[in-house]
Amino acid sequence: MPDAPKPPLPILQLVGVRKTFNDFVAVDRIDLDVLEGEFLTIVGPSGSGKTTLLRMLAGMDSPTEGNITLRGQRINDLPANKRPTCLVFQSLALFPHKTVGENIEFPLKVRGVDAATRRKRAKELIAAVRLPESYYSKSVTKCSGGERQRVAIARALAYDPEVLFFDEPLSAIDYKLKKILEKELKDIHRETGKTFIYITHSLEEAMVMSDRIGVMRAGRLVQVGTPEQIYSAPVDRFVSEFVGEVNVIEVARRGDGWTGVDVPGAFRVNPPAGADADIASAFVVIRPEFMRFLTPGQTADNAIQGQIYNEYSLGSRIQYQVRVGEKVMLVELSRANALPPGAGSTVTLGWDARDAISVRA
Amino acid sequence: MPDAPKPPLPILQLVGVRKTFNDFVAVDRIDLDVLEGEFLTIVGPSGSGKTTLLRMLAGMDSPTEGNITLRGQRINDLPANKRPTCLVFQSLALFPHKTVGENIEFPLKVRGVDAATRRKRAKELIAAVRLPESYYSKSVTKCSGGERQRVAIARALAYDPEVLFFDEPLSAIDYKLKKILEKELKDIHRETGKTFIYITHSLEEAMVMSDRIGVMRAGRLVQVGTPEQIYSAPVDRFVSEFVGEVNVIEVARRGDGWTGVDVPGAFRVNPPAGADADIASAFVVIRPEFMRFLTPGQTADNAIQGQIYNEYSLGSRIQYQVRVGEKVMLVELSRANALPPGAGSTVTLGWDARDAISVRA
Amino acid sequence: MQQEKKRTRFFIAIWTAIVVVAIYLPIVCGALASLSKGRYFGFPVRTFSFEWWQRTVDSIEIGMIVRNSVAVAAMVTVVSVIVAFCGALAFARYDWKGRRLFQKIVLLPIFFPQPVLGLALLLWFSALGIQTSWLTAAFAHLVWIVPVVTLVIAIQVYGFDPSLEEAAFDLGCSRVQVLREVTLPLLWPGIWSGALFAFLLSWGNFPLSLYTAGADSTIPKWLYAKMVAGYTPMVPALGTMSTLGAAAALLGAGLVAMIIRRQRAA
Amino acid sequence: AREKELNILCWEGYNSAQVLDPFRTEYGATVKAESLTNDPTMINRLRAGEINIWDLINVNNPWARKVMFPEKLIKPLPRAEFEPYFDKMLPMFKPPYKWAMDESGTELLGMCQRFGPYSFVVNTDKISRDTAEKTGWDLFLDPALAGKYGILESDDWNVFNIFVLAGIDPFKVHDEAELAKFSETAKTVFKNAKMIGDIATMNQALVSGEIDLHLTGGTYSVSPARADGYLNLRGITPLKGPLPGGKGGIAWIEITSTVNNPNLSPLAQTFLKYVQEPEVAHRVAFAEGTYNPVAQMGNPECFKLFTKDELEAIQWDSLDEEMARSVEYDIVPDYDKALDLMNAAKRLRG
Amino acid sequence: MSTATDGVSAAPSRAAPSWLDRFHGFALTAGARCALPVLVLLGIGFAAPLVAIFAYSFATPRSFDVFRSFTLENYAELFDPSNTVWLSFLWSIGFALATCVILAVVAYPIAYGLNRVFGRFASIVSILFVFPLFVSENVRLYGWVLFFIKNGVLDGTLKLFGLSGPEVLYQPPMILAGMVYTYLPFMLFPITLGLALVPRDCIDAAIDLGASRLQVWREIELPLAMPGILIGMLLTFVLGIGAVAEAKILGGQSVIVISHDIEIAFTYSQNWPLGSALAVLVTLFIGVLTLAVFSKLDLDTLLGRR
Ligand SMILES: Nc1ncnc2c1ncn2[C@@H]1O[C@H](COP(=O)(O)OP(=O)(O)OP(=O)(O)O)[C@@H](O)[C@H]1O
Ligand SMILES: Nc1ncnc2c1ncn2[C@@H]1O[C@H](COP(=O)(O)OP(=O)(O)OP(=O)(O)O)[C@@H](O)[C@H]1O
Ligand SMILES: NCCCCNCCCN
Ligand SMILES: [Mg+2]
Ligand SMILES: [Mg+2]
Repeated sequence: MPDAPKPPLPILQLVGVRKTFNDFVAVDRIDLDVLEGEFLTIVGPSGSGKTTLLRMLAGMDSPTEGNITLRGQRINDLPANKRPTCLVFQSLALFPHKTVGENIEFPLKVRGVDAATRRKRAKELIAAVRLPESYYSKSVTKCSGGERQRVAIARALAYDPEVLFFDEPLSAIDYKLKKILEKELKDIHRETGKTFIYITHSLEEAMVMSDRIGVMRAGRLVQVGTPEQIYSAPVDRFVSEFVGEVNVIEVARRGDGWTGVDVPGAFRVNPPAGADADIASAFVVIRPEFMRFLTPGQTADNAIQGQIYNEYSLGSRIQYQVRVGEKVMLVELSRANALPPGAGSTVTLGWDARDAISVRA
Repeated sequence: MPDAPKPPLPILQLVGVRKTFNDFVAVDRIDLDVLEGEFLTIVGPSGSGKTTLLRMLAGMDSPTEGNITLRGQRINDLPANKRPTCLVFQSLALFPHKTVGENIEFPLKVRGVDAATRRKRAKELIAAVRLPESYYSKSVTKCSGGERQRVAIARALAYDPEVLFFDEPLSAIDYKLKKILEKELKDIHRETGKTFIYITHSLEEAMVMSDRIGVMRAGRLVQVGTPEQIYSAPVDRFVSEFVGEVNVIEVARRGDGWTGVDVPGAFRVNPPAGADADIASAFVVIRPEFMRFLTPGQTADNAIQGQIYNEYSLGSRIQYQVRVGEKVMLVELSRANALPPGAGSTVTLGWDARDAISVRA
Repeated sequence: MQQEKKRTRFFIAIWTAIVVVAIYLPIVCGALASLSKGRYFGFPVRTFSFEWWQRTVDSIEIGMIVRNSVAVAAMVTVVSVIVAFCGALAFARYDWKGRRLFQKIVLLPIFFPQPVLGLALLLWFSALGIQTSWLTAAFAHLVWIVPVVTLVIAIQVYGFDPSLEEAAFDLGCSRVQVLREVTLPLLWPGIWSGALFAFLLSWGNFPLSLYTAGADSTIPKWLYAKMVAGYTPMVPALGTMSTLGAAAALLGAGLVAMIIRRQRAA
Repeated sequence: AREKELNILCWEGYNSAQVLDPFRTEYGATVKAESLTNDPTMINRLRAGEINIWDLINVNNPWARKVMFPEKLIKPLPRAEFEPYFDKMLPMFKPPYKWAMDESGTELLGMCQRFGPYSFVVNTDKISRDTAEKTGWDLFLDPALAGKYGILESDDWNVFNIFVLAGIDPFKVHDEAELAKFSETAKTVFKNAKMIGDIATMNQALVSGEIDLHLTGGTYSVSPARADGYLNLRGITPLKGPLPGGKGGIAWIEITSTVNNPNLSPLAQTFLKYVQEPEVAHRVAFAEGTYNPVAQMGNPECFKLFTKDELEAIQWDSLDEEMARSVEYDIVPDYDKALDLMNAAKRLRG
Repeated sequence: MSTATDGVSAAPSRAAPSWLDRFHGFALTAGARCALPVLVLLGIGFAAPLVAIFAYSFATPRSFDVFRSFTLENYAELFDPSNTVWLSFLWSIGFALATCVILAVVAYPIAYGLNRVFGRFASIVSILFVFPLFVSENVRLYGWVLFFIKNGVLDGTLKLFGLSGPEVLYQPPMILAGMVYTYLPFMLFPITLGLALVPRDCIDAAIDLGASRLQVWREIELPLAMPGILIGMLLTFVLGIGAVAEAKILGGQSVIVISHDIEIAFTYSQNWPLGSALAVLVTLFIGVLTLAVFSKLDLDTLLGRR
């Protein structure tokens, strides 16, 4: 099949990579293939080891165990300045004593490129990241957050690395600008065709930009997949909760069916994919947008009684908090389907088994 | 009509409040009535004067001009420690050398309340903000971000103010925790019945919590209204754009109809509310979720040709970036209505005049 | 509130002004004595004269001790800046095992009475059979100036973002290039103020020089010797000159810093 | 390699520009001089190892002969070369001069230059010279003068003076009772002193009127003030006292010796000759700080360089009689004990 | 593909040490290496002399037999009940204590001003306070004598008005004043640093929560600035213990302080071993105190975040 599209080769391969600080395990036996040209995002809560992982990939730390290979070459101990990779720091790490131009030219300067060539390349890159040409001689300390962001990316591109790493570069930027920069970054990825590995703890960022997302938790990579997979088929409760606000109920097998553990009732549940047939309990994850209020006469696979106790507008959608026993469940409706005002009233919540995801307990 | 519900009285009234630092106008002639018991949120970009406004209300700065009255009493120069108001700082400003209990008891201690009463009250408040009782003697420096948050609120409540101010208290907290705390704050508001004035630059936060939202820009309060009003009837382009990602096109009157200025075509536009009949140009704001792709045969009030050039998953929704001439327009569809894969294809975008908002140019 | 605040500010400003005046009062008195013709001071000064200044300037002896002072201070400056630069990195930049302990050890000499330190050094030199001279005095100065300069530079280092070094390294720099392109330029202000402190503290030091300079004299040591026996108004004259010299150095450094900042800003 | 170097450990004066600068110019030499204000410290520094540093040491009379030479801290001078200088000195220095020779009387240990009586200084406007000389040391025990006198900081010399004040000869071994008396006297004298300080402080205080008299000074300490016109201030030698022969004063004579430096500078002897020159001797007499009579005033060449004012400053008029009323300074055998007692007494001041 | 990787090496592999290993070795101990020059300097310039003085304190009195004789005589003499050296100790401690207390009061408002009042003039004001550090203290103290002495600047001026100056020189209070004067910068800068550590927000929050100015000061400002105040107190106390010039120049030796006693031992008394024993006692006293205070401080927070 000479014409079938070849699967892209892994450019970076991690096998059993582990990093400990004294006794503390920061990164725990990670296996991962990073494909040539992909945009891979690593998400995970604070302290889950994302930065530590990236620093090993960039060459600023060595793994305690395991191997990192770049195109098949073991690079565990290759120092950062010898790797064809470049990291954009969360702090950006722009050199405050240099101008925008000098910052961008920096990697060329240390490589001994002559001034004219450097200047030419810097101007190209300034244009590429959509900064005005006049910024060439502006001090970086006088640039705004978004501009600094772009300078940092231009500088990384000037190094012309094969892989670019980003450590939460947008976390300090305000919402609106963040949206713009996210899209620009994606464009730059597309235009340069380089491999991007991006860290964030914002799932929204990850969803918008990535080809694949890896979810980390306590040093482990718990799931890697396309945004779609992560969203629709989380492997466990942690991933499902991390991916957004969700309703999770615990169910236990009772004969043929399932009973709620933390809410009363019997439920129709599709058992977790790939689980043993005789699994005894599971978490059922239902996204708020798949929940609905049942009016008398309407039916759903599952129904449960509750009391609306709060109602929020989320722009085009409206979110309801519904108290079911001790638990609070979320229902998200589009503005068009909004309930008439009357919070506090008793309602019936319903959802279909196919809209729920069940994961191992 | 003795039984008709009385409109709540303004507890705080601002008339022409202005604050300058040397020549710089930080807050510019603000008029505002804050109603008893409401949850008012002030949003606005960085540097728009939100903090300055709050500091004047809390008594940490005096206005340069104008009057602030509390229940009809002029309080311009009443110092902070004499006002029945309390501010929760962005930094939280917990006293690092005191325990959780001592922090919460602080306002009681300075008021000379005896130790036993203080302790009792502190424990009640610790319970109210859902911290374990054992935290009473824990050092605040050992608390996590979310816990510290709660301690700060409990401390403010211990002061038993009539009005509570919050200056971006959640901005430094990660997404998931933020969601939880937002809701808790709203609960506390409901339970205590106090007046809350809340500052943020996250619109989502504002939408979720507020009874009313005020939007600030460059020291001025450009719009005050319910979340619904701000969302559906922004007074200008700034507010509309601040409220989320939107499509804005500029149109100019041509005889009876309107023509696009930055995109080609003639459009059906409802003129801005309350505008002169002979207004010559306007901005039309269309939210991405009100845009749709028209298949051959489908119609809409307005239609325009473009090329899909990017596609993002936003969880339950999918966002498309469509290039129309120089402009990029956004279309947001629910996952169920998603287009079949095939980005890059030429599409027709459509929207109805009633779904668009027009604002003065 | 405003009223009370203003009163506090006023009190603080006045208090500070009083203390500043008190600080400079004796220095001015010294200058007055150096300008009076009479050997014994009386106020109001009966006759002013530059005679003592003239004699001070002309003296070979004083030329020698000024040269000694400059030599000691220059040497102390150079060595202490280099040593303290490294020390400051260990103090504030790197996270290493012994750091906490190191920080405390570095501070100890600052918290030590200098006359006792000077004597201890004298005993030590004599036990080693080392002849004391301006070189040993410079060494003695180093013992307490290096910690001070370490502290001065460390404060700058605390504000230094280590990710800048990592970024440079990541962008292909060698260790040396990182130092030259990033670390040094960013720490210059701290290094300069460290150098200034080193020079001036050495310039004004008496207790260490007294015990460790041997046959060589420095300005403060000479001043003391003459004050104790052999007082003439050359003592306050040289004292005033030395003070003016220090002020000029400080002012010069300030000007240079300002010009550099202006140029940067431009 | 020390042809151009010379290091001098000395009392104040030799380290002054007037004396050293011409020498530096003439010989192109680097001369370092450190001045100290007491003999034991200087000697102690040689003992501690500084014998390698210094070329010349200038201390008061008994030390060369009784301590430094026996301890091999100094080396003798070539007698033939240096003895002729003594011939030109004032009569009391006629060779072989006791303090310049070793105990056996064979080796010449140093050269003489400055000398003078010292006891105390008074402001004759407040206490007449006559009263002072007659009352003598008892002035300091007079309750009326408590708080009106200072004490020159010069601990070893204070020891002698306090012995004398207590009516005891300092330069002998003392018994318990004498030491007890010494201690009592020290306590009283220190307690009642207005202040203790250096020469400049004493003179400034006398000039200003802070004090009327001070202990442990003499011509040498008061001469700068006299040179400045304050002729009312005067070093006093009491007419009588407990010193051998009923004398009331003590005199000092400085001896400058070459240090037993293994690498002695050849300039050491050159310098010793240099300061004998009439011009230089005159300059030494009026070197910065204290003004003193010098042995070279015996040479008319030298004497004629002294002006009337200068002679007045050094109390030349009464020098002979004052020297006659004084015994020569010597080592106190139980100095250590006495010093401890005195220091303890000093501590009780506060 | 994965077999290829397996082939490279199994589990924790330490391949041939290369330049990179050395780099990482360097990174691991970079701190220690940087500390080395300072430590060597302090080793031979600080620790060793202290050892020397310690050794001397066991030498035969009035001898130079260091490392060659061992005796406790020097200490025995110091602790002899008839020895009044404890008086000097007491004076020194008393002066040092008083100095640090007075200085705390004098310096606090200025430090406060530097942080909160002087704004952009703060750096100029601080330079005014640093500068005297560069002038030999003898010279400055002597200036005070010229100011206070009879017919001096003060007395001379008052005489013009028919008054006369107060008699303050050569008395213990003047010594104290001189120490306060000399050590002001050593109190001022640590307190300034300490006050800079007090977050503005905490003060505002306390006021907002109803605290009066006094309450704010007692409950918030003072405890939070304590590390700086503590360092300042320690520094001035320790320097005060070592002070001698003030007692000599301004005090006219109306009091003998401990450093003066040490000096006497090394000069007039010709008793290095005894002086060393005294110095050892002072060193121990100061060392214990300093280490005790240091153990309560976190220098990173004190110096780091300003
Ligand atoms: N040099 C180090 N020494 C000791 N522990 C470390 C070190 N670096 C990181 N850690 C620990 O390793 C864990 C993972 O840290 P890491 O910085 O990789 O987290 P992260 O996922 O990047 O978190 P964040 O989102 O907050 O940046 C943390 O618990 C951290 O405290
Ligand atoms: N004390 C001050 N002196 C001078 N200018 C000030 C002062 N305080 C605030 N400003 C200026 O006033 C403007 C408004 O500041 P403010 O802190 O109120 O903004 P903000 O809306 O709270 O911004 P952010 O969202 O970043 O907190 C800013 O430009 C700020 O620089
Ligand atoms: N107080 C002791 C006097 C000793 C004087 N000897 C020094 C001579 C000064 N020229
Ligand atoms: Mg991280
Ligand atoms: Mg703000």
